[in-house]
Amino acid sequence: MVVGDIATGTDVLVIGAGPGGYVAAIRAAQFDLDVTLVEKEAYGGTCLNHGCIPSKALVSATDVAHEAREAEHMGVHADPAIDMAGMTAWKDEVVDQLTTGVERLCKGTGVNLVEGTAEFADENTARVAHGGEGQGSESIEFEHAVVATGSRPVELPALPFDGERILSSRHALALESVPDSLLVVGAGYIGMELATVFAKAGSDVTVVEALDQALPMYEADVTRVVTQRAKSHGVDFHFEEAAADWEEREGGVTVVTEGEDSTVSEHDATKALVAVGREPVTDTVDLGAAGVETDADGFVPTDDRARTNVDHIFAVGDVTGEPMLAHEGMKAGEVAAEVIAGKPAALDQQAVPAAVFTDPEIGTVGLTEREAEEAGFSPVVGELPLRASGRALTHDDTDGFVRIVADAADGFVLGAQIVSPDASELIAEVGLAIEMGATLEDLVATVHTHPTLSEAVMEAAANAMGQAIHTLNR
Amino acid sequence: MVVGDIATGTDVLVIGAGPGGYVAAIRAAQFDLDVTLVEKEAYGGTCLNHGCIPSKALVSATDVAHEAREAEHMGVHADPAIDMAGMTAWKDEVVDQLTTGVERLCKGTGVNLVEGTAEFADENTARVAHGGEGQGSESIEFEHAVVATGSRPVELPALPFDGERILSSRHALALESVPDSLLVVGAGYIGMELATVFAKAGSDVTVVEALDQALPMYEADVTRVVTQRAKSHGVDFHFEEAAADWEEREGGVTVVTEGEDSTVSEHDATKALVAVGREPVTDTVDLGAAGVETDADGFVPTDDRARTNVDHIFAVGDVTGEPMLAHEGMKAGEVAAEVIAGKPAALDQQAVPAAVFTDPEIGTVGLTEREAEEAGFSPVVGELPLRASGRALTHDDTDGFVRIVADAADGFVLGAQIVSPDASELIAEVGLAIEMGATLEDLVATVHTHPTLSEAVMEAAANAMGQAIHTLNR
Amino acid sequence: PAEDPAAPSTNGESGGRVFAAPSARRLARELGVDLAAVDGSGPGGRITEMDVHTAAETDADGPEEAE
Ligand SMILES: Cc1cc2nc3c(=O)[nH]c(=O)nc-3n(C[C@H](O)[C@H](O)[C@H](O)COP(=O)(O)OP(=O)(O)OC[C@H]3O[C@@H](n4cnc5c(N)ncnc54)[C@H](O)[C@@H]3O)c2cc1C
Ligand SMILES: Cc1cc2nc3c(=O)[nH]c(=O)nc-3n(C[C@H](O)[C@H](O)[C@H](O)COP(=O)(O)OP(=O)(O)OC[C@H]3O[C@@H](n4cnc5c(N)ncnc54)[C@H](O)[C@@H]3O)c2cc1C
Repeated sequence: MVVGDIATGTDVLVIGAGPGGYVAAIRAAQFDLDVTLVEKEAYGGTCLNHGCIPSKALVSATDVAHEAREAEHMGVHADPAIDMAGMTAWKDEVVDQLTTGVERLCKGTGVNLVEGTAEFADENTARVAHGGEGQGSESIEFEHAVVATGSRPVELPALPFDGERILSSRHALALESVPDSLLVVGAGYIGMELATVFAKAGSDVTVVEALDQALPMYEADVTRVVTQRAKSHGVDFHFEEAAADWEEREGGVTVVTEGEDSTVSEHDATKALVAVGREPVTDTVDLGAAGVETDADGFVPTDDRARTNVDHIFAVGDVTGEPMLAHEGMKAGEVAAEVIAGKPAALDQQAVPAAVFTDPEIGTVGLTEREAEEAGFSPVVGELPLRASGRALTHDDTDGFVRIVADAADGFVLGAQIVSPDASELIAEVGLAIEMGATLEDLVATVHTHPTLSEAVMEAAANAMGQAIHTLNR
Repeated sequence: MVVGDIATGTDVLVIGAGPGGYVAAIRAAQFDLDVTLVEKEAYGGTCLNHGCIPSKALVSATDVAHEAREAEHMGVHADPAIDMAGMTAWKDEVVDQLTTGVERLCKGTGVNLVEGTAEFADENTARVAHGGEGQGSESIEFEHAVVATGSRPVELPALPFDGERILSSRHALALESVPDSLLVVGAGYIGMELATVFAKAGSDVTVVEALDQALPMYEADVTRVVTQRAKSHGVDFHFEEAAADWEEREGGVTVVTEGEDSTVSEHDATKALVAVGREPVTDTVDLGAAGVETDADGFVPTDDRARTNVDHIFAVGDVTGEPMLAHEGMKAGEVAAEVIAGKPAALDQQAVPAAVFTDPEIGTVGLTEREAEEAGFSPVVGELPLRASGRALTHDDTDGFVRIVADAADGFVLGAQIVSPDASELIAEVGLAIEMGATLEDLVATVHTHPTLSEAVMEAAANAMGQAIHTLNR
Repeated sequence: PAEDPAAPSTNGESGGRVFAAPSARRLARELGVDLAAVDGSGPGGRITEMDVHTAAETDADGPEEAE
């Protein structure tokens, strides 16, 4: 047991072992830098422990049950039952394998792992308080630091998380039984993914959203498909209602919402999940001591080298603001490490894809038609409705479309909006097309395997050129 | 009812309405050419009626049942039963929707559809015999013709198809009940896909293959994953055995095979499926009358404009030989139409992807490491094992890998071999990379959505550069 | 071997591989430019559409000087 203070030195101090932090640490260690990674809670951060991975595990598992339940017309008769404790245990195993893997990868690359909370003391020193009583603390002098402290769920003052009745996404991902009914406050991607999971698991799910549609950051025809499908799974939507209060009642909660003109509604449910956004975690790390500035919302502004206002201190991931996505954090982590190692790296990517793992999935990258216009392009758009895809028909899943946005003048691919099974995978090809400066013609000339959903990407591009085969061209 | 002979003229006569033919016809009609498409049996050809589509429908439907059956450890308890008649009826509906769609697309683009068998009379005339007695025939004069007559299963003289005991893939795709046991002769992709389907549907499946591995056109580590998985579904393999004879027995068949040193074995099964290859269909069309030559195996050789030896007669699809894949036929159909319309089109693609819809899927494009060496490159290879993919873990499906082959000198991406769920979709991105002349660095710099399987493509490329994050670099 | 579905369909006009996007390859056919004789200005010598245009103009100016 170590009591008292030890002082050590390191080339690169990384604070937080989420996707942003562990990637920065591993990449920096690949350059033979001496790297110290401090994590106060669990390797893998939010993403592996309470975010991307557990949510996708539950999406997959409830999908298996749901698809079997709905397959009578395909000649499959099943009456699946869900044992939530079993599902959660399996999900925990998946998480364990990945977090153990991250730890092993860090060690294998030579990253020094330190468990504890790191707080800046000054521009070149941090103090790490080890967890638990009497565990002591140590002082680390660093040449460079990477702040990767992530984000946490926003709490509504009127509905504070208690983990019992009022849940955050983290609580919802750890339930041991399926609540009879679930009220989801907020129809962003986290709310919608979890609404889908619990509806498929058998909860009566109600979603209340202050704005007038689900997933308001997406175009109306994109969210329409997902909203309709959610309704067909029994999800009940109440738009333009904001959660204002709650009270406990026999076996559950009543949540009070306020709508336009102060109309008040009440919603009863076994539990309520509040998923109204995420805020940066900076209170753990004393940025001020190192002179690192934050913006009005508390995020840490960075330049295209992932640098904060202090030259040798970098910040990556959710703590730097939107898009708060794991892959954005990982890319920034890579760039920070490479810049520290003196490489000519920069966050110069043209487009960061985003996916929502609802039913069907949404995958987007680059510009929408509107955004392309606003950016001064004169966009041309092509679409393939999924009902024209042979593969979608054989998947028994034909709601949705692939849309490609391109520059009318040169044909350069500018963006895509995909609503389909595996949209999160399909979007990868368009991401590469955008980064490569590919044209519609390039997408069309590339032979795509039959029968696949990826053919729809090719055909949407062909449609934009007026030469699609499997849909009439406008 | 039309009796006797009518003579009509057309700019483009397309013979056969499979993927090669209907695409050629629609694309030609888009150039305002007068197009006549003759089909003797069913719009959509082998692919839509007896190939790609029905097989993928059964793959999907049996997967739903299989996944639910194996999901106890994920907290899903189901005991699915398969009603093969129901499954076949659903599959037929899928086929109907697509073939009706093809007919509608042809009509919508202005293609003249003619039902009947077209036979060349001379270099500029074909005679179409309409099906059914007294339906008469017509004579069509053409400026250009496209031969798209496709292929049919090879019949073993010792095991002729009877549709009852000895089945072709076409018969197997139309079964109304699950055979208690099924002997599959030939472990090519059609044999392996159907072996998987019937094993998941509950048959005792045995596969005999003359060569020493399943899917012998693939590298050993690729087929190993699929063969192991098939074994775990109960499929029994006998390699280096060639089917030599059969006899009927009470409720089934006994198939006799010959191995090395003429060892003879007997395999009992309810039915036997023979899937040992496909041969060109040219006996329906009298190529000789038009002066079109075939090669020693009966295929029609074509140049990179899809032209036969006769300048104004083109051939596309399976009738032109390997790769006998629908998407190759469609691309050739497009090129034929564009060349006829005077466009600068050519079959100049660098790579044609191929997929096998087994469990897990195989997706390949471009060169293997070996082929790259043989082509004079000095290849570098990168891999990500699927067990390092978070998305694969959440899919509960971690057998397999993504491998990228690139040129060590310039980093150009040359090929990929993917064994994973949805490998058929993932391969699309690498296909685009190869066509674009993208480098490893381009793949790595493209941000890929987390968590997806497509991240494994990026990481395999990074591994080839020695900078993967989620696997140790060699 | 012959029935390998994964085998590439190689470019008809030359044995060695030319690295250029499909759009650049189509343009080369349209302008009658032989890609094998074009120096690419992209990464690793990748041929861009601009390179094809330049080659076509140089050809028109005096093919024997084209290199
Ligand atoms: C339910 C849910 C689902 C999601 N699904 C997806 C998805 O599918 N795809 C996607 O791209 N994104 C998804 N996200 C978002 C994703 O989780 C985040 O974008 C990602 O985790 C951000 O990574 P990060 O490294 O910036 O921070 P985090 O993952 O939040 O990690 C920060 C780490 O820093 C540690 N830490 C904080 N302060 C200190 C300190 N002072 N000292 C030491 N350690 C400290 C924390 O304990 C934590 O482990 C999801 C989020 C949620 C909540
Ligand atoms: C079980 C199975 C699964 C398969 N799965 C896949 C897959 O997943 N992906 C893939 O890419 N490929 C797959 N294939 C191969 C694919 O089906 C063929 O590559 C494709 O159908 C070839 O298209 P085609 O147009 O050349 O010929 P076909 O599809 O065979 O069509 C030829 C048409 O011509 C008609 N015809 C013939 N002679 C005449 C005549 N004289 N007059 C009028 N009409 C005539 C025939 O009736 C037929 O409709 C599969 C094949 C099988 C058997």
